[in-house]
Amino acid sequence: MKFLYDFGYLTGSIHEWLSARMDPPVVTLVETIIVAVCFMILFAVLGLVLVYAERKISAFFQQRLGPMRVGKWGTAQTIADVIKLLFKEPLVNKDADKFLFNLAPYIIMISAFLAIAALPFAKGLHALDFDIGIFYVSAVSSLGVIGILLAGWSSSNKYSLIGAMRSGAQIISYELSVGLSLLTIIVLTGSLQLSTIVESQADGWWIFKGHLPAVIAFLIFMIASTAETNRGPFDLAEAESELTAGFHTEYSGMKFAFFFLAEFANMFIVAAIGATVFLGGWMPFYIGGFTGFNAVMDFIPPIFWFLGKVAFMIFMMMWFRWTFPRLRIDQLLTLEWKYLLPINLVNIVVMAFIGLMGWHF
Amino acid sequence: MDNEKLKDFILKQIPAADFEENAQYLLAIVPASHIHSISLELKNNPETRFDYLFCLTGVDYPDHMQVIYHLKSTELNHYTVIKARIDSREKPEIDTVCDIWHTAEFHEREVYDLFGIVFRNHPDLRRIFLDEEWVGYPLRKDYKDPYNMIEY
Amino acid sequence: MKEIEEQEIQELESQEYFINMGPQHPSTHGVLRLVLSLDGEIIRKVEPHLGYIHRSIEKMCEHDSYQQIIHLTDRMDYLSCHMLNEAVCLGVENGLEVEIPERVKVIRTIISELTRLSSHQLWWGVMGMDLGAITTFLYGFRDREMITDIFEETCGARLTMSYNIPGGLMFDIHPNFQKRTKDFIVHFKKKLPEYDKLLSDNVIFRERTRGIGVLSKEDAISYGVTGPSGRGSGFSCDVRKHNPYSAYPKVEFREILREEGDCFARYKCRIDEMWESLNIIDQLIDNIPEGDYKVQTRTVIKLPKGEFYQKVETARGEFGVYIISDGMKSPYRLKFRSPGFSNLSALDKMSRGCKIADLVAIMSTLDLVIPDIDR
Amino acid sequence: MNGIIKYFKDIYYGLKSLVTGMAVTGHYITHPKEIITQQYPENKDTLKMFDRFRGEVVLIHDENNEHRCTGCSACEVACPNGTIEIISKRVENEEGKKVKVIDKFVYHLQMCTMCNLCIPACPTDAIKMSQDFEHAVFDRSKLTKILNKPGSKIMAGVK
Repeated sequence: MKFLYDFGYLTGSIHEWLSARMDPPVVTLVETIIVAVCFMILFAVLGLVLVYAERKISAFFQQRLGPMRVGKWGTAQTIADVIKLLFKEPLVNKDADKFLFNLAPYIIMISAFLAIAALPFAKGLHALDFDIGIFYVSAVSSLGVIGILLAGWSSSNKYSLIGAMRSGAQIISYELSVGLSLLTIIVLTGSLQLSTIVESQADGWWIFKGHLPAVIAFLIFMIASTAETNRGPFDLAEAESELTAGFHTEYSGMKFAFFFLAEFANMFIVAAIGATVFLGGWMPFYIGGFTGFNAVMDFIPPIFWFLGKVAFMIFMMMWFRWTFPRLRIDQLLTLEWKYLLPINLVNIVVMAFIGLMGWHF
Repeated sequence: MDNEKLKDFILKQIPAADFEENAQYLLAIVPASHIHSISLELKNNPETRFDYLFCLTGVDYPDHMQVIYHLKSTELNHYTVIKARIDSREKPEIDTVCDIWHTAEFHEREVYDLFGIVFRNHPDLRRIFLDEEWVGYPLRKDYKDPYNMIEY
Repeated sequence: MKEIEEQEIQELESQEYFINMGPQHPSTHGVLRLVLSLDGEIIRKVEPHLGYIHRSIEKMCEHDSYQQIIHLTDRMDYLSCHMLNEAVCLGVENGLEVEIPERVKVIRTIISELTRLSSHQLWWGVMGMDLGAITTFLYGFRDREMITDIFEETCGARLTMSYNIPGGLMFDIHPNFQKRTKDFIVHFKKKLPEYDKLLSDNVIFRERTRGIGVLSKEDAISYGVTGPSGRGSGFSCDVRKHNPYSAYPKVEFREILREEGDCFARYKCRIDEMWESLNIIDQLIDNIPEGDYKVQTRTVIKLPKGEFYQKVETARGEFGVYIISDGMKSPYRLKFRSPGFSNLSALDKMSRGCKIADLVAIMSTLDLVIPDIDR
Repeated sequence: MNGIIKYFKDIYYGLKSLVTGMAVTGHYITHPKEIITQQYPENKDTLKMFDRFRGEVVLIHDENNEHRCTGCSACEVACPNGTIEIISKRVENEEGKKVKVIDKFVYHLQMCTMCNLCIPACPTDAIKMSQDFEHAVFDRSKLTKILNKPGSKIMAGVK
């Protein structure tokens, strides 16, 4: 069970085992394939778990039971749905630009894959550890909008086009807020490397160490990242009651499932970034002076700390989604440019001052 | 204004008006050609102020057609019913009142659709419920549809 | 050079395009088709196309006896079916000049108000859903469920009740009726503040509805916009006050009027109307007089020659039944003046210059029921 | 200055209203006892419809396979949709008189609107509304039912 606390043992032993049998380039290739397969499995599992979670959580918010038929407590419902989607006819609109139409779901999926590669899941479980990690993640995760724009543009459907344009305006503006709120913490860490950011929180999470500005930055991050994933009160690109299904109106079968899956994957990614930067990644929760309590916290493996924090963030996003009405496009932009951005800029200055004076813990 | 005064008022405008007795509201039957002028007068005259047209419908009688206007004044709180008599059943035509009461726009389209009464000067006189290709006017008494209607 | 630029600008500005909203669209609540002329997301013109569920009920009524007409009215505005039944019955009773017992009047009023409540609950849920808050839909239905249970027990059906017959009621009230209704009032008085917390006070909701789709009082009267939609514009049009029927003269209630005429005013009118409905039921539920639940009418009802106009206040506005009788067993002509039809005609006026998202909000606050419009 | 105060007031009240809304939904997720879902096919045994619920028209038969329908067609006349069709025949009774009895009481469920006009119209209380509501079938023709059971006859004394 040692590897649960440090995945370095596991990855190291695999590396040694492979190195003993193959040439170094082949080892790298095999390791790459192993990592890729792992991420694909992760993606599939994420999709299944998060879709089920969303259904159940939304059901409990709404005093329902949610899926109950397929499997115990409806646990196999998502699998049944995947099978259904696989068997569905992939319809393509007659006037659609076929190449772009088919390309769009893959672009969204690829952007999600790219982003998920750089996330630190636990100690030693980290596929790519750049020195520009956080910059990379926030850059790639916004590539998805190209997929949305392509989907909307190529479907030759006016609803799709409106949805895509809305989504473009939305993601470009909210990208700023996400970046700036992350920057607020980076002012204190002094590093863009995700592993360093996590290590810097060994004695306390930034949301606690950074005083009020960190809390404000966290709130803004929550709002902006919800908007960036096209969810909750910011689902203007889909806007079921206005644009039927927005940019993916014309998609069916597995291609639709890709959009659906990408939404949940993106949700996982932004939640993971938020957990890493604000909530200490896989670091346990410590209270200074309570040695016994801290030891118990240490006992919980880091991977569970990480997943727990991500689950908390995702739950909050679901809570938003199942409570609030949707914003209108001009209000969405007003919220960003008149409220979030100015507050964010002031917040950074305050945080920089705190960092300069060394007032943070 | 009570019914007697209203009666005098309408008679002053249209001496040819007929009145039906013992009805719920004051019921005036006027020739179709007068409908726009009397409507304008009823709406704008400070004594009547019929600003609310709450029902507009047509009726098909064997020898003539009627368009019936139910009017209320929201300020003075009195009612009247104006029935415009159209003598021709083959080519029924009447002036529109939708410049006076906006609600008439939809109601007149409905009457046109189901009775075939043409409203002159209506801004957008098309069928409202049925297809443009529909033949006949279903609410007329002589309308026959062997497929959809069961004769009793 | 400059001329060319100006020409280009003009060409760019005049790019209008059309969108078919419906007949299958999540927020047209049925089969309403709107053809929108859009400039970007801004609406230039809305043109409703009707008739997708036109069933020619008026023509059918010309062949049916007066008892048989009633079940057809259920199918028009199915959410306020009891009021429509009542309208026809009152019209026929007017024509027959029968005096109906007090008990019938009181029961009719209570059930009318329950129907109004259930209609407004559904509207509230759907309104939230149109604006993107899906949870409200379930909460609205949760509270509506209790009312439909009351209906099922007393009237025998949950939606299309046909509880009225000319001269009274189909059955007497069920022994559990009063208890269940009181339970419901207690339950709903607790839940109604939740509606405010979840939607009315929400900052996003307020931003979405305030100042949107403004309809002035003059326009409301001219377009014949009645019910809560008209009263949101300050048009005092409550038939229960102006032409009281059944037990309404005996009860005390406020006519909810607001001046703003925007979506929020219409929304608030309905929410306040729910409180008033609870208030009316509160006054009546313990005071149902003893007596017969119907007066015997002839099996074949023949109205005297003449015409009868009966208005009632449904959940959507003023509903009128205009019966022209020639003394036979079926009416010579029967016209239903449906509130939705007139309310819809003002949609174009209200939504010009708004965005697509606003159009959805405006339509929700008009509370359209398409069978009521198409008939 | 006022503008700045208003700006922060807007944010404060906005956030407050959002938190109030979340408190409502939060209440329900923490109180799973208030769930109102009825799991329909599973609760079939305990599910009881109200006595007055109008499911479909049935002809009441007693244990001797006898009904009370005289074939007077009052229900057929009362029905607005032509749902009920009564096909009667003339047979000789024990006294040798020819009397009218029903041959087939045809009920078109697909046309029935459950308006309940036929039940009070019946002079002999032969029909009633049953509480059965599961009417779905795979073939439309199965909706046309013959309500009198084969071999049934009219109860003695019913005129």
